[in-house]
Amino acid sequence: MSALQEKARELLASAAVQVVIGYGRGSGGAARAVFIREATKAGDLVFDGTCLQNLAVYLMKPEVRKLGKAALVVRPATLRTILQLAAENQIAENSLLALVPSAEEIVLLATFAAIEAHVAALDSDLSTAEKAELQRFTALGLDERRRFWEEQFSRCLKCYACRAACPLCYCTRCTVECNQPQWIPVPAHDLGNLEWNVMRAMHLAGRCVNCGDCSRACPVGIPLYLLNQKLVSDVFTGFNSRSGISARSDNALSTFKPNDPEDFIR
Amino acid sequence: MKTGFYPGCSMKGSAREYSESLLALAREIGRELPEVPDWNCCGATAAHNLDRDLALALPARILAAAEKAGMDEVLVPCAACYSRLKVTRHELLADDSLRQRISGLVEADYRGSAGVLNIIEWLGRVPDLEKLVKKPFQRKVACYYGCLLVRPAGVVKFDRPEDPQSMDLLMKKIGADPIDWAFKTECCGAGFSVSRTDLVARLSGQILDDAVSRGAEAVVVACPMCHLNLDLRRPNIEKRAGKKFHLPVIYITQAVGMALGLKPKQLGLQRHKVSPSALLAPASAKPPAGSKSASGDSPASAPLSGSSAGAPASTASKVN
Amino acid sequence: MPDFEPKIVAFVCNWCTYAGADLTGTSRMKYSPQVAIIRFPCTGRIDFMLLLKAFASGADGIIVSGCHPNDCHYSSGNFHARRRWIVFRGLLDFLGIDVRRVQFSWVSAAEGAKWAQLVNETAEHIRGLGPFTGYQRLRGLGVE
Amino acid sequence: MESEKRSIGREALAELISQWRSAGKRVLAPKRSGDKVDFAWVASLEEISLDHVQTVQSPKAALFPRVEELFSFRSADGRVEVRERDLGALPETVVFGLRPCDAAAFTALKAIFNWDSPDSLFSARLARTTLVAVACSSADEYCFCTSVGGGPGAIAGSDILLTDLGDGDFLAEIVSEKGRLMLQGAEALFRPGAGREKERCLARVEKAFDLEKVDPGLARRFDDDAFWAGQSLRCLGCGACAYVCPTCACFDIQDEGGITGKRLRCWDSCGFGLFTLHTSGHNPRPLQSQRWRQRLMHKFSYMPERQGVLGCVGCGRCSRACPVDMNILEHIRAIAEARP
Amino acid sequence: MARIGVFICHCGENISATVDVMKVAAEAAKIPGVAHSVEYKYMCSDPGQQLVKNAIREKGLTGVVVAACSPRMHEPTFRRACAEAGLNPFLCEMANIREHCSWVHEKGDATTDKAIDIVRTLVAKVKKNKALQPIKVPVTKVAMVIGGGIAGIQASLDIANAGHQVILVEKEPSIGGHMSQLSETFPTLDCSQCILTPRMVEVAQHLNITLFSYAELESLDGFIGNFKARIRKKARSLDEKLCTGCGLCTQKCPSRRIPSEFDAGLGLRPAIYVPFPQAVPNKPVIDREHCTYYRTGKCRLCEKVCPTQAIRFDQQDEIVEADVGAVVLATGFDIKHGDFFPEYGYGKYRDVIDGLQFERLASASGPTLGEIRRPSDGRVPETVVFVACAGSRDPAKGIEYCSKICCMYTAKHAMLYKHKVHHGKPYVFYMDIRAGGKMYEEFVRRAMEEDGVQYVRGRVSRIFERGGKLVVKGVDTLLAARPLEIEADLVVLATAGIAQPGAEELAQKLHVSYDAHKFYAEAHPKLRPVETNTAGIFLAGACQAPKDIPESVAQASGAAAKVAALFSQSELVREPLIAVVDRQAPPVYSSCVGCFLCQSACPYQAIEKEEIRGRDGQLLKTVAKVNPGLCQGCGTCVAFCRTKSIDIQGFSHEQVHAEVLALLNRGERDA
Repeated sequence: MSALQEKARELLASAAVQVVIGYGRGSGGAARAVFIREATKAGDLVFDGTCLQNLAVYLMKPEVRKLGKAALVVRPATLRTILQLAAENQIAENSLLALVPSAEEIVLLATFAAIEAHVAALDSDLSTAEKAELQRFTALGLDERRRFWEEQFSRCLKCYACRAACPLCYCTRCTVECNQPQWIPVPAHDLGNLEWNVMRAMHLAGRCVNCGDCSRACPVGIPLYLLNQKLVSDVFTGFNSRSGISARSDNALSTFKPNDPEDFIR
Repeated sequence: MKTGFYPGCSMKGSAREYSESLLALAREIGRELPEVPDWNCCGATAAHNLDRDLALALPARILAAAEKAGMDEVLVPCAACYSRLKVTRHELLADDSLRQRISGLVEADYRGSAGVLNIIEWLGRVPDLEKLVKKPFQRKVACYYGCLLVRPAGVVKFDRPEDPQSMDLLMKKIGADPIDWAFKTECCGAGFSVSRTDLVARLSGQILDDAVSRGAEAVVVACPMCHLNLDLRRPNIEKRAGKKFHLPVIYITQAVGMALGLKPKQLGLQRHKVSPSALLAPASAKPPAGSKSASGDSPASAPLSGSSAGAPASTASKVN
Repeated sequence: MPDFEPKIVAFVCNWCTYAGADLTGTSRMKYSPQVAIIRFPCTGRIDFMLLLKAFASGADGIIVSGCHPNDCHYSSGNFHARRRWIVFRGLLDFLGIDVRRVQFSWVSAAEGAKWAQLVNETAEHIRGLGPFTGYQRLRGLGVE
Repeated sequence: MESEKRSIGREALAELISQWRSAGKRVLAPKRSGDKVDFAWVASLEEISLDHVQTVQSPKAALFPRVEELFSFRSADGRVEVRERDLGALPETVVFGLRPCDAAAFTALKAIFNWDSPDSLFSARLARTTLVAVACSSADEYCFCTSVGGGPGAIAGSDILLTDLGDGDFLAEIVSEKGRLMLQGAEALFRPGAGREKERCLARVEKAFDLEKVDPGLARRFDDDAFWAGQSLRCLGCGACAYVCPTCACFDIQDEGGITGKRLRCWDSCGFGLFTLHTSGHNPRPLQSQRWRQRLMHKFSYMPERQGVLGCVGCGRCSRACPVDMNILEHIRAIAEARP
Repeated sequence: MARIGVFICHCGENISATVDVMKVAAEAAKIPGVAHSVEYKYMCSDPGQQLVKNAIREKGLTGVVVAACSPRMHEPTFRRACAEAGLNPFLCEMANIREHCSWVHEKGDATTDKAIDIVRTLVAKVKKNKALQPIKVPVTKVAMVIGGGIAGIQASLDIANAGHQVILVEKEPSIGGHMSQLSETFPTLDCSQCILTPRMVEVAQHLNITLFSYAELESLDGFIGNFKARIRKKARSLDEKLCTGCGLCTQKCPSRRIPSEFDAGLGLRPAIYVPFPQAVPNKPVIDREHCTYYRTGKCRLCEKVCPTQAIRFDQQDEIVEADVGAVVLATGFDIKHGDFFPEYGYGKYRDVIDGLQFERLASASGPTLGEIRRPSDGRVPETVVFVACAGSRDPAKGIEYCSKICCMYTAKHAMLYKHKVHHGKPYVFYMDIRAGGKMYEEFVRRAMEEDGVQYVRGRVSRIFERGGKLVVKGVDTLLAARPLEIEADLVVLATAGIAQPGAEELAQKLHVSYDAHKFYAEAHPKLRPVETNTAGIFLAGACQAPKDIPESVAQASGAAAKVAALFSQSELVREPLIAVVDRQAPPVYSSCVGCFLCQSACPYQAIEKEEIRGRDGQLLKTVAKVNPGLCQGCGTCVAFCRTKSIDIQGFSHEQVHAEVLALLNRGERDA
């Protein structure tokens, strides 16, 4: 019984939480989300390299919320997601506990302030590898980039797995489902796919915490993380603002500074 | 935090005692002051009247050398050098293209990382100076700041330009009693010392006259040029004023040095025109001869009710 | 492409640039008829998706203009707009869409001459870039 | 009746494909890019991948494309003029390298598109399409074709079924009339073949559950909400499973354009939250558990009942594509094995 | 199906000169939904407007597009015409084919085509227009005036005389402000008490004015016409109804040596005091900081001597709630104090005083009963130096503006000194004399010529005390910049006029913007000087910038006029071009997901949170709601909302989307 399972059993037994959302054995040798509601089942919890999904997405699902107070097994990106959701008034502080699984002993974060302190100690910036790939991509010529994305978006099915997997895409009626006026074409033709992907990236600007779940969820493997990481780095270099580090921060795009750069404006 | 030391021409020449007392003091309090390697003239007041590039290049070269030697800041005891280095750093940090051009002129990459420190700031940093005092310097002193130490206020940003208090505070720490007088930053005649000594005699005379009239036993300065006019030009002053001023003029480093028990020889006290020997004798209780204590602003009983003017609500005072 | 006449749509704010364009009219200054104006209460009201719709509907170039900073009738609409433009331009360029086809500017109610000059220069600039085939070609693709 | 057996070598196969291309036929076949293999329009055998277990998407796009124009229209002076699709102009298509389960899936699609009023566009495409399948030489834990009436070497649905004999040759079983027609066109490329060792070259796929028990299991579980909620708690309601599934055929109709425009048909999925939203705001299936139940009920209960054909061919694509690992095999087995 | 009328104007020949109006009318008729398309020479003329009205009635039009000049010119005209014909005015739009087309392009097909494009754009927009009703917001016809100085008094009286209720809130125990501290006032030298006290009494006795003295604004919520104010009545430790103002307590109070704020620190007052004899209300207040009872628990002498037992030691602050429709800010100014001028010895030498203190010396009710005497030794000063611009017009001291009134009151001070000390020698150090008001220049000229005030044009560099005298070192720039020293007995500094100490906190309570010096910001410096950017809040007096009494009174009457205009209608009518958040039937209630990122995008704090509860009271959703009173219709939130849940009437998503598609489609190209 690992430290994680022991802590889960203890939380469930003492009814401190009604459900522990963690990772369990899945098919194909990988882990998947699991919802433990009885203390005896705590043994199902695992934590290894295959536990990648950002479980904060389940905090936004009505069926999961109905289960009551949840303890969530978190990775750094999950914590940033919780803070961003808090900043957008979507989750209440007393509705969750964060279980940070580490080798020695489990860290339990019960308040947003504790989470903020924990996240502040981590590096929330893009990794050097991510920055390098972004740099390599932006160095390509304009036409080269256009052809790359046209080919990628031509394969998009508009199955919206990227939207479903993203914890910050919690809007019950997304702009895509708005038909008066029909902002984004419903069919998955090339123009519709381009407009959908531009809209998705823009609506995550200043909000995305770079957890990578959208790219993992895409059945046809479109590198969506490139779009989001581009905007994460633009928002940071342009406005020195980073999402997911405070439960009270304003969104970078709904605020401004009088001296924002405007060299491109005549 | 590595602090360098820029002596400049006067500390090696007419103000040798300022340098001796400074280095003695530094040794006493265990602070080493490495000189800026291969330092050159700071251009003083002459440079910026003749050629702006020259006025900026000279200090830039000094500061670049200091930065190359890994110094985080440079102590500049002489007020004129301090003013030139401070103005140069201010202007070059404000205009990057100018900084690059001047760096090119002096063939050294000047970054602007090293700060510029004056003697009062340096002394102010000595932790609990009071504890190091062996022989409290119990004298009534007139702290004289001169001009370049506090002006131009926008650039120098040191103490209050019109009514500075930092030297007074330091003097209180070593047991002295700084008088409240109005000539702290009045002009001493500065560069006219040679060409218009008559002006220096009048201006410096007024300063000394006010200090004496307020019972000062010594004038404390932090600038070689002030010292030169108030001390070396004393004969001209006294000839013009028609009376003697038995008022010695010493450097702040010498005053602090004496309080810390250093010997006069170490502080170069023998080099002054007006001998400071009176200060070496044990502090006599009676105020020195030749000066009546002015009414000053001690709150004598005033027929008029009301407290000190200006502040509406403050301590109560007698009403008629 | 000298003989190609570009189609350019201008999204402008009512209080400054629209009034500036009115002044261009009352001063009888001439500018290219290839630019037509759509009125918004403020640049803060201009949604980035409208720019996509314009390109999708065949526009070759877009002008987006409003009040100078601190002139905004609603005090901060243009500041918010500017920040969105910064992010949106970055994204378009990243996707290989030529951001030179979108000209942002501040034109006050008194700058009639600047509006005429802006329109003429933008029209000339877009004429140089030629029709926006890269985008319009997408319209038919992906339909069996 | 027994299908004719032939054998064909790799070079002959390449020649056969280039013959199709030069005859103006489109060829849809699996193509590898990066770590994923997916159907794409190919020009020659080299582009085709044969060493994969299964493609990401199914080949249904050949007959039921992602986006399809039904007709175009133009309105002028108050009248609207409609221009129908010229069905004759539809291209001849060969779907090559699909698996036996995919071939079987087209039978299910045919059943849906001809359920009450036959879909002329779908039927026209089907008439012009030939299915040249390749039997499975390898499988993974997601495959369960044998549990739903199929098999790694099943011939049902294919026009020609090739089996890689491992020695560079392929056994070719000519299954349908279209298969024979294609054979006549290229008789020289084929050599007589016995096909004795076909079983040896096929993958092993154990039977995972008893199909007969599934329908009653579903009926028993139908209103056990806790059961469905438990199963679907992980599901996020995206459309990936429906879009990669060879037998899912739900579609949406969209008119695009103003004065002139087109009516387009495009894929839709019952997994979407708003799939069943009424204009009144009422949604008969508001919960994800109900939508998940609908997916299983439709494939394993409603289709067999109404169209006489199972809605699932056990290809495992939905489980492989699911972002949260909703494994349909696991869930169906749980339903089949549940106590009565 | 829409039935839209299109009316193409020739505008004489301003349009028809370069645009083929016939073709435009013909092309417009072909647009689906257009039921009537005509052209006419002068659409804005009466016959032109009649064309529109008749077409609406005869053809039952559901929308009108007038293709003519800029909507900024005649949109109101045509919308009124439509309203008269029974069509909702917001179903009428203007297509600008003059300023934006015919005037700026050469004659030719391209120009006509562009005109057709513009008409098609606006027709597409009108199809999506909705009938809108003007927003009616109720107006509470009660005004709150904050600040009881001359500006606040004047504003209160004007509003009250216009027949409306006024609540006057004054921070000090009595109204009167700085003016009550003055001796005489320029340029007429009439005594401030004589012209001010009657107005103060008028305020106290006015039936429409409720005076809250010794009270401050605690908070203000709501919006124009519907403010909810909470006023903190500070405890006077006294029952105002019982107290007759006899003053016995103030005479008997033993602790009497407290510097009087009213006398600017020169005089003293007891712990229970009335600021000045003519105070309104003439009721004392206990200064709890200096009262022996509050410090030690003993004494209570005032309670014993009070004939009507009015003293209430246990009295607490009281919060009074009031609904008000408009607020006038008249909180006045202050002058710079403290060690602001160490080089002048201000705050160090007792005989270096500021202008307000000189006023108290010169005032008959002052500590010296009007005699000019030195605060240090009480002697009558032989030589007085007045220093103008002490802090004003001095960027190094951080105050670069001119305080406007000091030149005048310095001349007055010098004149008063000469009238009281005939042999006295007054000097005034000045840079430029600013005497721009009526009879102002003559007043200063009189001080110079008749009263022999010695004006020295130059700055004072330093003042220091020597031999019982104050040596003023300055320069006379008109006499070859000769430095000079004057040995003065008294120095009066005309220190800078600055904002009230609490100005910033008050501004934040009212969401009113202020400048770098904490003076309140007017809506427009030239055209809207008495309004602020916050609707319903007006400005009067020196709180907006230093100004003299005539200007403060004029501004007060201006602000009162604005309030009276606001209260003239029973309801506030506003253009309905504001944002609205989506609302739907249960169980969805709204597409808004309550992220509230729009709140920080709104410059007018017009977006509020609305809790949606089920019948059992359980909270279902918290969604955004726009306050129609505050929203000005900028649309910043609309373009920002991710779920398109908030839309703006008049420029809705459907309207602008239709415009973009219509402008570019020209019909023949498929989308």
